[in-house]
Amino acid sequence: MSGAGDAVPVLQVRDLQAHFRTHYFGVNREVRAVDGVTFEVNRNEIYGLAGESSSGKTTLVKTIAGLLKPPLEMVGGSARFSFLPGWDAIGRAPPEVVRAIRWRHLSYIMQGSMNVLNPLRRVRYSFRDFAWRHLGGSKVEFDARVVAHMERVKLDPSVLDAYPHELSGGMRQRVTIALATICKPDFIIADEPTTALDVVVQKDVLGMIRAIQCEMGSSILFITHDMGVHAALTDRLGIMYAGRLVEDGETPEIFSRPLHPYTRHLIASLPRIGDTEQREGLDGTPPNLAAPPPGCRFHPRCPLAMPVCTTIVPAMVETLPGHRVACHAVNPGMAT
Amino acid sequence: MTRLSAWMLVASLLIPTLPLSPSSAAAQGIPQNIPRKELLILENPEGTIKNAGWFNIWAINAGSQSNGLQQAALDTLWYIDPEKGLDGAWDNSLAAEKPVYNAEFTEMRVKLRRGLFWSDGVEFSSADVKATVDIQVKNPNMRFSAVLANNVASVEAPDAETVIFKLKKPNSRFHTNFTVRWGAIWILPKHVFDKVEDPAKFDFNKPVSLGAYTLHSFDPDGKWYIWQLREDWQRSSLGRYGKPGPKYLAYIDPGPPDKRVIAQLNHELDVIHDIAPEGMFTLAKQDKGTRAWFKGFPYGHPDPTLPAVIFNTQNEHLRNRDVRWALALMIDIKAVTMAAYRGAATISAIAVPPTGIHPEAYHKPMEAWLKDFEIDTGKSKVKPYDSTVGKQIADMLRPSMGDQIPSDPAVIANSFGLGWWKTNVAAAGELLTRAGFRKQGNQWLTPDGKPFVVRLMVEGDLRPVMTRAGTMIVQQWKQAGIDARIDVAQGTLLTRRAAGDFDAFIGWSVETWGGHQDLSYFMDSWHSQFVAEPGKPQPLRNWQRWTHPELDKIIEDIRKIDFDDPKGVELGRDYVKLMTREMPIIPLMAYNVFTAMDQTYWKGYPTADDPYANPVTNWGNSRYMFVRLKPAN
Amino acid sequence: MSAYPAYLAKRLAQFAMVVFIGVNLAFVITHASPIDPVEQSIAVVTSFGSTAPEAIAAMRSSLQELYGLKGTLAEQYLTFWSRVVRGDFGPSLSAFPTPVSALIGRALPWTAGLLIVSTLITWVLGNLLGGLAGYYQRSRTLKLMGVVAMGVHPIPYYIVALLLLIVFGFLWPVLPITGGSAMNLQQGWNWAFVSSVVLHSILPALSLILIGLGSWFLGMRSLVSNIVTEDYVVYAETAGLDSRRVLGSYVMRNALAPQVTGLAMSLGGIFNGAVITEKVFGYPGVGTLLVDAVYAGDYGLVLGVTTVSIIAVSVGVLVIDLLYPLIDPRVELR
Amino acid sequence: MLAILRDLLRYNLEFRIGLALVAIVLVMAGLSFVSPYPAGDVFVVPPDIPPSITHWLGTTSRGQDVFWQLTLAIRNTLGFGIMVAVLSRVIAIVVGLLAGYSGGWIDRVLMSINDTFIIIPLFPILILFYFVLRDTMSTPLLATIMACLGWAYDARLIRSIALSLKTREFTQTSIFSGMKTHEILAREHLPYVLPIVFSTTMNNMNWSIGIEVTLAVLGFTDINTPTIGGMIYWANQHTALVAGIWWWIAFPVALVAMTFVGLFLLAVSMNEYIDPRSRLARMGGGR
Repeated sequence: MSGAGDAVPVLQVRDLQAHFRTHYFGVNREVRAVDGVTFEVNRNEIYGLAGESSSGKTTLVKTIAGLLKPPLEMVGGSARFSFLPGWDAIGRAPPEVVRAIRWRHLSYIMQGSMNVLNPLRRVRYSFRDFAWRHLGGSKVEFDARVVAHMERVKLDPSVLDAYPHELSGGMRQRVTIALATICKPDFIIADEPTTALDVVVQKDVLGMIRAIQCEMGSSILFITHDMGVHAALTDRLGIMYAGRLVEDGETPEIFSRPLHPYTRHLIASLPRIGDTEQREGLDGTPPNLAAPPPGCRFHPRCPLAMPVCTTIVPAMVETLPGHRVACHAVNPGMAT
Repeated sequence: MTRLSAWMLVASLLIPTLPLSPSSAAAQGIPQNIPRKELLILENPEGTIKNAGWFNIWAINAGSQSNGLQQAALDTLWYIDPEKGLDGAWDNSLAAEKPVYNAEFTEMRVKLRRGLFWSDGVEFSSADVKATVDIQVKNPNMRFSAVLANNVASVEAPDAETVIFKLKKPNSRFHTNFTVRWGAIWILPKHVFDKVEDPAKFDFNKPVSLGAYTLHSFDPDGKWYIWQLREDWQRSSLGRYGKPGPKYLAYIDPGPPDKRVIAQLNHELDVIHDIAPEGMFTLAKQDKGTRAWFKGFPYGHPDPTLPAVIFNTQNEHLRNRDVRWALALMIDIKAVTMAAYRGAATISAIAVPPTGIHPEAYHKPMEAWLKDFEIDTGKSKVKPYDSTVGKQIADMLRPSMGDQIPSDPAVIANSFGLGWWKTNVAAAGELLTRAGFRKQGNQWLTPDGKPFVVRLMVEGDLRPVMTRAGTMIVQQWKQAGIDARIDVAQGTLLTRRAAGDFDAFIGWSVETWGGHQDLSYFMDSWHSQFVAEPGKPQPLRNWQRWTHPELDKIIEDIRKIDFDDPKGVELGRDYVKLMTREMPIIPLMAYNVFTAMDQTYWKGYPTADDPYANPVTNWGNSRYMFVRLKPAN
Repeated sequence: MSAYPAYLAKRLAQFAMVVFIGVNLAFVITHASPIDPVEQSIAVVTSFGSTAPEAIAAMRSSLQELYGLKGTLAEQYLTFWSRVVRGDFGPSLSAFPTPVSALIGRALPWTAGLLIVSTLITWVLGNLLGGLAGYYQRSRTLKLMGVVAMGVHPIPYYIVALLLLIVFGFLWPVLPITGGSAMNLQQGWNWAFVSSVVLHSILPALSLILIGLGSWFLGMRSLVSNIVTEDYVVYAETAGLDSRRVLGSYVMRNALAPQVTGLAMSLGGIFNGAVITEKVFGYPGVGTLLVDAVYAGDYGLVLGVTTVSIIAVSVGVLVIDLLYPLIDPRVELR
Repeated sequence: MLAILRDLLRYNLEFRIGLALVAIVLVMAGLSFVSPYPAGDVFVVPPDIPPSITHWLGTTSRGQDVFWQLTLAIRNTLGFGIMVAVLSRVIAIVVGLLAGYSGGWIDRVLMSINDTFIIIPLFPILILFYFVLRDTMSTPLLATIMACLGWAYDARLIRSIALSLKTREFTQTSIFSGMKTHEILAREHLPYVLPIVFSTTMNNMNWSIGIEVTLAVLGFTDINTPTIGGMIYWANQHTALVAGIWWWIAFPVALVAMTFVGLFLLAVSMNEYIDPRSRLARMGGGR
């Protein structure tokens, strides 16, 4: 199952930086939403990205997918896809090249999926808009293909003629998954696809994502703040804090041997059956990215904080095979 | 995107101008499909006619009259021109000669012309005249029913060319009902109306014409009417004077004054009925082809009509002569003529228009009497008349208008008038005090202690010049301590005037023939027998609702003498003296109408140099213009 | 779609409400009037001569009935309604004896034509340009148009019409400045007449368009700049849809729904503008009719035009409301 | 509120332009108090003089100085606009808060009436009023009538704010603490509503001034009181345009256009500041 051994990763992210730049009411603001992130996603694997809200997960995947709009800007680094040779980021490739790739090779299941379908467009037309140009064929052939695909995600074809507001939340989410997978893309970015769903539906949808991924051999970059979901679904896992990746590795490895204090906190806060004692909380709030704390950004909240943490940014170091972490306490003396 | 936006911008700019390109070169404002050289375009001062397809002029309040109907298509027994006329002011039109009364003025015998035909080929005869009377007497809701029913006992047509009117009571002026000044009782086609069940509800569309023209086409929305010269124009009464010049006449609604000026500058409107003085000055300056009645200042044609401040003499305070005189003495007429006409007016202190032959008959002979005229205010005796006011106006204008202003006293008297009342606020105060008013601060209070309010009603932009005169007078009254207000009534002026719903208004109740010294035209209706009670509608003309035993006597005396009897002038002067003493209206000036005539396509318009007719387009007389007009090239 | 009947009922109720309040307003205003329309009318008629007392008495009685001034207030009220329902406002006094309804019937097509065409052009053009401006926020041309729209939009109809009149009638006289068509043309579906009508309607339409354009432009621009941040738009962009398709089917299409509601809401205001514009350009529509009726003191005509225009505008709103589900299927959300 | 104004002044170009325009207009209006000529009088100066040193904006054909006439006209016109705005604001706030807060059938009835007033073409109704009232139609009366007709848009806006306020916690607290409805509305909700009221005031003034100008030009108002519309009315009476007295029309039109654009820009910029959605959009979408 694990694709760690494949020669070429589908996605290689190197030192990626993306900033909000605003100029409003005379004040210049620069928010370093993504600040030097490096990781890889391999073929046929689900890479999970975890972290609190506003930790920059969404900005990161938007940057990777080349979806930034002013005032968000990609400032530095690269994010290479194997299916887009010759360009170090989608955002830097010419529009016609990008258009050819989107949905064919790279699709997206978005955060807040409830609202991603045009409320004034029947589902059928969304499929046509999104996929027809890639799949080709006559309208009848295409429609037949859509119907077949709908059945795969356990949706009645009549849904095609419905408006989004006539569907339940779970059905809508399934429609978006069907939409994202109909072209059998190489890479799917799934940003909190199950967050708004209730637990039973969530489980159902997660199972479906896994099944389709297996069937198509795609890679998925899966984002959620829910560590439970990561544990159940992902192959490898990256932990983000305040715009930086602080740890990544194979999911079971992370869960069994979390190295970064923040990761430990995230895992520790997972409820477990038979819990009796009160979980220990984390003081403070995530930092303001317009004026982040110097050094390790986690230090104001870190139980292990040392003087060095307040001045020097810790480097991401492969501490164990396939398991990287950025922490002075774990890797003394390593700085970027 | 830049390309797209540029394209959008160009498109958005082009879309509105798209239909412009094919026809922008063509003239917009003239009737299509008619050679301009054969067409005379005149203003219909009634504007847009709401019930355009109604031509039954004998029904009450119906349709347009100044759309060419009464100028080009209708005819009646006689015409009196306000000016000299083609062949004298008096013109026998359908009648072959002047009316012949019996000695008691209870019977009028009319001899008609023969060989005149309606446009549908039926010959005009005495039966038509008889039908005109009979039908209207029978249908009391028709326009001239009341006057005919009051006067006519019976009408007989012993033969095709004779009509005999038997009158209910002596009336030496009965023929004036069939004599066109502005309009008159028009003769209707018996053979058409005989077939009509209810003549008051008949639209007479398309009209059968007795004039030289017949209806060619008209706008159902009422903006234009086009008349075409009859093939058999010789069989109309106008035929006596030769072939009319224009083959087509268009009576159009050219819009408000500035649009009229623009239209004439574009040579799309040959005759403007009337514009504000400023518009006239502009035309004179910018269009070499434009000609007005006078070649230069003051341009306008003086209608035989007397704009005045007309009091409602049934008003509690205004019934008092002293109050009316006080208000008159507060007026500075020089400022009023400046405000109204920019000085281009002919003032008149007496209640007769200073136009036509009237100055010779009334103004000049009465000058001596006016100079001696005295008012006793109770505290002092004043001689209010200032015979130099006309000259003062000319002197006042000379610095700015230069040579246009005459310096010959005789010419000044003709164009600016003679004298007027000297402003005398002190005497006015004494008169008001005698009437029981008192002054508190600068505010006059009525005898019952309330501020003395006088609302002066004007028509607004329907008659700009009168509105301007009214505003000036209100300002002067205000400065003298009267709580005066201007009251813009627009079109409701007519109804409010009739209903007596006003304190005072600017308008006229004195209208004369101009070309004839007789005053009965307006004065007959001033008899106390016609005055309505307060709140009830007042019949025509005595809008001031004023009665006086002396006036009734004058009127009754006039009824007993012949139209041309020189004694009429004597009675007229008695009337002037009475009016001056009583001041039920404050006479202001002649109604100068700025009729602008464009000579680009037509020449031969009536002017002060060749005063054969009144050029004003809504008068029935202006038909005489058609036979004198010749193509300019 | 199951919500449609409920929606329909709601809209019809609103329509009835508008007509009810409007007609009541007309009734109350005219009955609170210090002038007596009957005496005013009689004055008009008799000022031309006829003073036969029996005739006046008969006329007074029939006019009282005509104006619903007979009987108790309740009876008058019912009479008034029955006249409104029959569309019978009696004869016009200034165009006696033509019925008011005939005059309105003649003027209404002019106004309706001018209004419908210019409103459609305004709405489509304003929304198109505003949509583009909201979507392509960096375009200088569109930014400039925004500034122009902001400058022109708040100026009242009269001023804009007057300026157009000065420019195209006086400084650069290329367009007809008065009337509805050239003179001496047969009214009908022939090229000469129709093209003349179009030509004559340019200036009145242009003044309506210039002002209206601004509000649709600004409205659409702000709607679109909000909609582009909506998930479904971002998602469609993410999917690599052609930007024209995104703009058309996702952004503009979705911004249309509130703009259609806006159109319904602003019909009354647009009608106000038409009244003024018609008067300035001497256009033979109900606006000119109304103002002329006031000048002429024609009671029945003023009342008739007011009532009919209230009903006509409400019908326009109702039509838009009934078409609205075609644009937005989520009627129950409204 | 002052801080908002300061921020707007410092950072918002539209607000600055709007404020400058309105300031010019206000200064003009203020100057009317020191006018050397009596306000309503005609022929106090030589007529038809083009703009010059002695008469900055020329004189009219009625012998009035255009500049001083204009100061009074704009004062009366603004005064009229403010009168209508204040009166209609009172109605709009009462109706809006009441409907939003009460909900249920009160809300439905009020909003139904409200929508009616939005839909009904008001101009013919105003003309009907003029027609029956004629010269008894004074400026305050006209202002009152227009206020009674022109509150609907804003009442709807205020209602939507009140609706959202109603669900907030502090409202519930107030209810539990035993405050009466009118107290809650006046003390708790009004402060939230006031900023939006302020910005709609500008638009309402534009609307009422526009109608006043139009009515005046048609001769449907008291022509004794000099207003912008009244000036144009008199200029039309003297065919000023074709007579070349362009300054008689151009300056009133320019000044009233300045007023409109100024008030509109103020409204737009205030609105933008108040509306969190557009503010957010400027700050960067929030995501």
